[in-house]
Amino acid sequence: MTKKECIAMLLAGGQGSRLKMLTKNQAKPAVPFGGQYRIIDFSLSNCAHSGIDTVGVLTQYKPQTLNSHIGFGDNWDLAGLNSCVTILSPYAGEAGGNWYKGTAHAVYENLSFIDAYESQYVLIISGDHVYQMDYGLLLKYHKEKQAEATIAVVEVPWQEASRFGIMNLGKEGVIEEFEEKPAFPKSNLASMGVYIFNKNILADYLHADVKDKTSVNDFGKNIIPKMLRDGRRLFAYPFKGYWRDVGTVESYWLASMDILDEKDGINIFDSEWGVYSFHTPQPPQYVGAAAKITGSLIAEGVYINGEVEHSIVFPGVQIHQKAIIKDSIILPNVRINSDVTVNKAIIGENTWIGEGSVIGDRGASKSIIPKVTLVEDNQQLEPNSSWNLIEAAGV
Amino acid sequence: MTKKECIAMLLAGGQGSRLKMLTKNQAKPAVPFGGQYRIIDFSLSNCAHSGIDTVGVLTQYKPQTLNSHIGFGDNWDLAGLNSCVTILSPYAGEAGGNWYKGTAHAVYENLSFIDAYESQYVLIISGDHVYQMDYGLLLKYHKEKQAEATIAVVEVPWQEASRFGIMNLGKEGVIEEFEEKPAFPKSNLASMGVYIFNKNILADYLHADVKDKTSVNDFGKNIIPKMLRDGRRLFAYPFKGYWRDVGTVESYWLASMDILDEKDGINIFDSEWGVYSFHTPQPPQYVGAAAKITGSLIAEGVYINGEVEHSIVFPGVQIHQKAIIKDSIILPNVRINSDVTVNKAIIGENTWIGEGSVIGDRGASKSIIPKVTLVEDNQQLEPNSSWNLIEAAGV
Amino acid sequence: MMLDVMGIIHHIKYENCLQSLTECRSMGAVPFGAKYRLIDFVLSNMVNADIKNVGIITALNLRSLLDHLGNGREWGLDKKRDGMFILPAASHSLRRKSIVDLEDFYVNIDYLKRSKQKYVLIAGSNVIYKLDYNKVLFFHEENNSDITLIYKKDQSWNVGQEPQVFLKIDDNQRIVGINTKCKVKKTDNVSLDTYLIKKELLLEILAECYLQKKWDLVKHVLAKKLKELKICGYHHQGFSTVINSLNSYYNYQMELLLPEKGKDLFISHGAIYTKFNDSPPTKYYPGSEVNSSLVANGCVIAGKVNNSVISRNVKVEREASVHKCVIMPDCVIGKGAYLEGVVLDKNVNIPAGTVLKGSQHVPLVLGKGWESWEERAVEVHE
Amino acid sequence: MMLDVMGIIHHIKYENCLQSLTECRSMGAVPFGAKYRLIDFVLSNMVNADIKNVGIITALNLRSLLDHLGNGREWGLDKKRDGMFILPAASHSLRRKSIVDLEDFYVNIDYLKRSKQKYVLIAGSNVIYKLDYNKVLFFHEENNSDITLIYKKDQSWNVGQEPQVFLKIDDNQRIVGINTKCKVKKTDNVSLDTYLIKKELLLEILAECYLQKKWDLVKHVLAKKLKELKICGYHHQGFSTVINSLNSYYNYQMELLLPEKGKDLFISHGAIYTKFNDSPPTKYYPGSEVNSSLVANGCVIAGKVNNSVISRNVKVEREASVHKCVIMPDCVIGKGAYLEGVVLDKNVNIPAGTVLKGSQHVPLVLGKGWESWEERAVEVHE
Repeated sequence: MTKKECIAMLLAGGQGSRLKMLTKNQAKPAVPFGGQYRIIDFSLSNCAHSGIDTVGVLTQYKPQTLNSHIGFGDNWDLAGLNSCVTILSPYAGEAGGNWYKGTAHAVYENLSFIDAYESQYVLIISGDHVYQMDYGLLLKYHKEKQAEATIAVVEVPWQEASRFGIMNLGKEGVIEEFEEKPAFPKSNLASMGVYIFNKNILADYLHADVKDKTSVNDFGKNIIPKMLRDGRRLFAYPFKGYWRDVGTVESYWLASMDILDEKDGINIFDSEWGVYSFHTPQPPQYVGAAAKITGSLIAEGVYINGEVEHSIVFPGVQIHQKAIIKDSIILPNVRINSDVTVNKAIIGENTWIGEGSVIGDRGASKSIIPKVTLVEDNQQLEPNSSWNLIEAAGV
Repeated sequence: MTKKECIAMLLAGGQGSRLKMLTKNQAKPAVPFGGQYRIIDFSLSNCAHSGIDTVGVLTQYKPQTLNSHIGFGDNWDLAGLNSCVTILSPYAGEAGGNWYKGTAHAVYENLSFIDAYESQYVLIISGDHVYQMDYGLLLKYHKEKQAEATIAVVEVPWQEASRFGIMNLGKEGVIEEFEEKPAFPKSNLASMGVYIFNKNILADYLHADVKDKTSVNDFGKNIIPKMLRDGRRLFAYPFKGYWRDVGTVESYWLASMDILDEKDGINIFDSEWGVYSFHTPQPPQYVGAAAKITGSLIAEGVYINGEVEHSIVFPGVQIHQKAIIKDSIILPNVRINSDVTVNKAIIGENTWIGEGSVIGDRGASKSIIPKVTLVEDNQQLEPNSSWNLIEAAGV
Repeated sequence: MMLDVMGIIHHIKYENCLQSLTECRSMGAVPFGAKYRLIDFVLSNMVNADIKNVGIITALNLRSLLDHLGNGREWGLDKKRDGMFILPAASHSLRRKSIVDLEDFYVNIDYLKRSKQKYVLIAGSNVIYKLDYNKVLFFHEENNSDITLIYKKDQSWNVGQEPQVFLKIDDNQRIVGINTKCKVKKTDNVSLDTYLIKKELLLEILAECYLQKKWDLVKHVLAKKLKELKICGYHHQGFSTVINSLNSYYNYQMELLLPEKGKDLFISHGAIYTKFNDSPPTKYYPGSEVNSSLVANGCVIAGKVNNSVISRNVKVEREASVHKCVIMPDCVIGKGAYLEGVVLDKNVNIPAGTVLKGSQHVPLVLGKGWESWEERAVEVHE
Repeated sequence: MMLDVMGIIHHIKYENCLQSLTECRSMGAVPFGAKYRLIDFVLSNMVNADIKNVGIITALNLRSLLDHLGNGREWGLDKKRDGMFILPAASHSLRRKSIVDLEDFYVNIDYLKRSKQKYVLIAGSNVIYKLDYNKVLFFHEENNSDITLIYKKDQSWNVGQEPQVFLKIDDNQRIVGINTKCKVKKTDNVSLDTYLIKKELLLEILAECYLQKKWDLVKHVLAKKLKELKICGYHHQGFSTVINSLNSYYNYQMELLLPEKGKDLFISHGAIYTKFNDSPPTKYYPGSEVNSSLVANGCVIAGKVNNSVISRNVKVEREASVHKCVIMPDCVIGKGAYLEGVVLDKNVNIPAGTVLKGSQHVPLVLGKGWESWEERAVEVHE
């Protein structure tokens, strides 16, 4: 193995059950996002652009889609002479095998992988966040501060701060306190779940953590608090860009709309920081004589002859005449027949919607808390069906 | 997924503990063999030459070496537009995950993989056998016989028949009886652990097998006997070539010597049926002024200035002046210093043997049952060490 | 399963027929259909028929073609046994206007001999159709044919257009006449420049050509051996053409804007493979109006587009209007510009307010890159 | 980390200097060192120094080179950003004997401009050494050099040998004289045809060359600008050479048979990457005698081999004897044949009992394939 200064461990093992039916057949990082990507593409592309070319992807829950999507990372320029993406799923040794109990335990089980690269620093990232970030700057900051661990933080709105892990800082970015979901937050700097550790210190803490029977083996809940208690040099790196954890159906819909609206500078059209992915071959999109498309993101392999407004349409979708799609996300290979109305909804892969159906509220409710209707993958909706958020498994 | 008539499921999950130290760090199919291969290369190359281009590899025990060796099967010409090798390790679903309990259970857990290709036939093979076989002929035979399952069999010497699973045949190759390691074998046709099943029947039996609490979920011990009891159409396909299960240190050594001697037609020089593999870049071998090499198989990246007789030498090995190697197998990156004698031994990867050491019997014992000395991976043998089969963990 | 057929994509010798579009690229590398290159169609047909061994004859200006093809991975042809082979042409001269130049085959005779397949399927890099070659092989064997040509019935033929090969075919699908002169007839059997032949026979023909130093497959071999050999025609009914003039290049893309024709070429009978690209989905801004158009990924459209073929990463700014155009990758149509009947080569930047119009059947072609545009600006402004 | 350097492997114009070995292949594709092609050495040095963007200028006869390079995967250069680029030469003429023809760079000026790296490392495809270019970059920056040339001290130079470039260097490593004429002097500084230069400066030089229509980097630029620019020499001490004659091709391979020289080239400072090959390990039969030789995979040796370089899949039959030879892939040396001082091109089959001897310093070269051998049989038999 060639020696690497810093390698990344990408956590992609979770089910993400709050995304409901979107994770029925695949792990959360594999959920389609942004018109032609999967959520994990953002983290992998960040690695590629940051010069982190060796990535271990920790998988456990229904990893098949992820495995075939990622491969060796060729499509992210991460496969080379001395670099590649390696899928690290649970394995058996002489004494049997262990399922990953938590994020920290997953990394613990693969310490030998990290050792093989003799890397001094380990970057821990997650496969279910949407952001464009240069980890190289984070590493530079970590080295400048001579930190033992550095946690990337981002400002969140004060009224939402109590939903996050909040960092309270001392001078020069030193972390003094970490509060998980505080009722009365003292700061609005939330942990992004992006960490750099000095490798030796990380290994020590992971070994200790596995022996601690009370631990749930989680970076945020166990490792970081323990390091703080021990008075380790922990620093917060302030990230200024767009960052979202798309953990729920609502936040998935909101983040999708943010991509569409290029909110806060998140931009898949950035020529220097493009998002890489793996696609199957698709013909060009065909926009029919009766089509009307405005304010939308439309992938290849799409046939549109209806009306699409402020929506995201994935490959292989057909939208027929007089159908009206608004504020919605149409996942791959959906067929929307004529005279269908879809409003503020997410339509799952391969679903077929019979003509005249109405999905979501008929009226465009402009309430602050969005009410999103979710239709599962692989459904057949009879013509003239009606399906709104109330039936949609109580979102 | 493109439809496939027949896909292969390659069993590569076992530890192979009878191979002792050779499987300390990797599964048995990943053990180096034949000068530059790993054992699994034979099965994968058979698939490539037989036109079976879609292979699921079932791994569980220390799969890291296998994973990076196999990749998507590019090096076996098995990765293409609609084909690839897929590593299938245990995974978790909503209700947690299951380790593979036996060969049949491993396939059961991946029935959805088989379903995705809508294949009519499933070829079950093992990653730890050495043979060159056209599975296409087996499939043809299976179809001609309108069998529900076909088992490839090979003649073994009568005196060894009671070590194998023995097939007793009726007319035209119908299997009437299957006896696992019979004390008094009625035939010398041994099962090669190579099966073709009609997919639907296989699925039925796997579902039933998982519900049977008394089953150890093994093809040979449970599935085949059950099918015979049920009167299914089971046929034996007689394979005429060389076949070995390299399950023990002795059989590993013997099969290696067979490759060297091109015994019974096994031939890695066959231009139509070459063995594919994955290699790291190596310089050409350098044969020094004092070298004497006869009757041996020498890989690239080897430096030899000693005497090598009837032995197999893997990449990166150095054999210095006046060292004498006979009837031995030297695994990758071993350094044998000057004046060392190695006789009928297997030297594990990265081992360093100090000058003047003696490995194995000094005299060349020509007994029928070979006594093979095994030196582990990653050892440092002091100069003038003596190491023979008695110390070698009681082979 | 066409494992017993190898493919040869031949290099046409009248590349200059696409004028500036082939000035700095091979015919096969000319963009077509919003996201493809011409060669993608024949190559995809071959791999969709499970042909595993494809030789591609190349001449000068092959950089963009080689860039595009890479090691054949996108077509599943990056193989140890067989795969994709880039073959040299016998000569780089464009003067000889052979329809299929067998001298190119002769210089690659070792490759032909070494290949294990029984049949050779020969097609030009500029042939556009979707066709299951298995059916052609079946036809070939059913008819005991020595050589099978694929043809279409063409009703749109006009005198004075590009050169074509016309076939006279009897009721048994045997070709009884070959004509390479333009004709007045409205409906005719037009060769689609695709030939299936046993390799052994091809090698015999090559030996004969070598002796006679006459190398044109159509004129010197087929036309002269109609009696000696059984040469049959396979009628292809789907959308199909040979791109050999600016006219055909433009008009056949306009035809593809009819949904059923586009579907026939792009979707039926297997995917068309092309070089992998990472462009994001196409963005439609509020106020955009797009109709009856093919659009590739990575475009940003704020203006009006209709009846046009829009390649990757094209920007159509506000109040710009694109009508009956073929726009190649990376072009920018500035605010308020009006384009009608225009073919824009890659990377052309149209300044705001520009008005450009081609005539009804002859598109206006603007060359590659900003500099070319600058040079030509005076000529093309109205 | 040389991420700020791009590589250009240039195409030498006197390819015919290797006679029949370069008749049907580019210089870079000539087999060397039992399992490599000449271009592998420079290319591996570049990727070992983490150069991610390499342009390779090619001319005619590039099929075997393209086959060898594929999409650059074996060198880690199959990338979306940067990677390996096959560049056309300005002209295919072999008449102009430029040492580095900058016109080839000029026709690829868009690629140069588009590339993001600050420095350009230029090297010939026929340069053989193992060298950490990071050290050259460090030297270049330490010395505030405008252009750095890599050179060796050569003591084995003989008048009348192949053309070389000699450098006169002052105590500060600044080059103060360049001479391209043969000299009698025994020890001299010989250019290793490798140049490091800032891209901006290279672009300025190209603009100047374009105006003057003089394109030779060494003669028209370096030799004339020794005062105007700071041109320094970096002394490389390891095994190194420029292969530009049959003599050097043969003798440098013989030199590699000294274990310390082979180790320097093949093992020190990173691996040499080459096309992946599936040959089995080499088989030594009982009775074989092999000494002081480099042997690739896939050989079957039953006879006697010494002081030779044996490429892949070579068969040396019983009682055959190979002495001081360079044998390229897929040759067969028949039973009882005796070869001394011979270079066998690929795929030559030597019949049993044949005796072939080259003279002391001029090897006997037999061309590619059995047919060539048949034709030449009369000439070479003694």
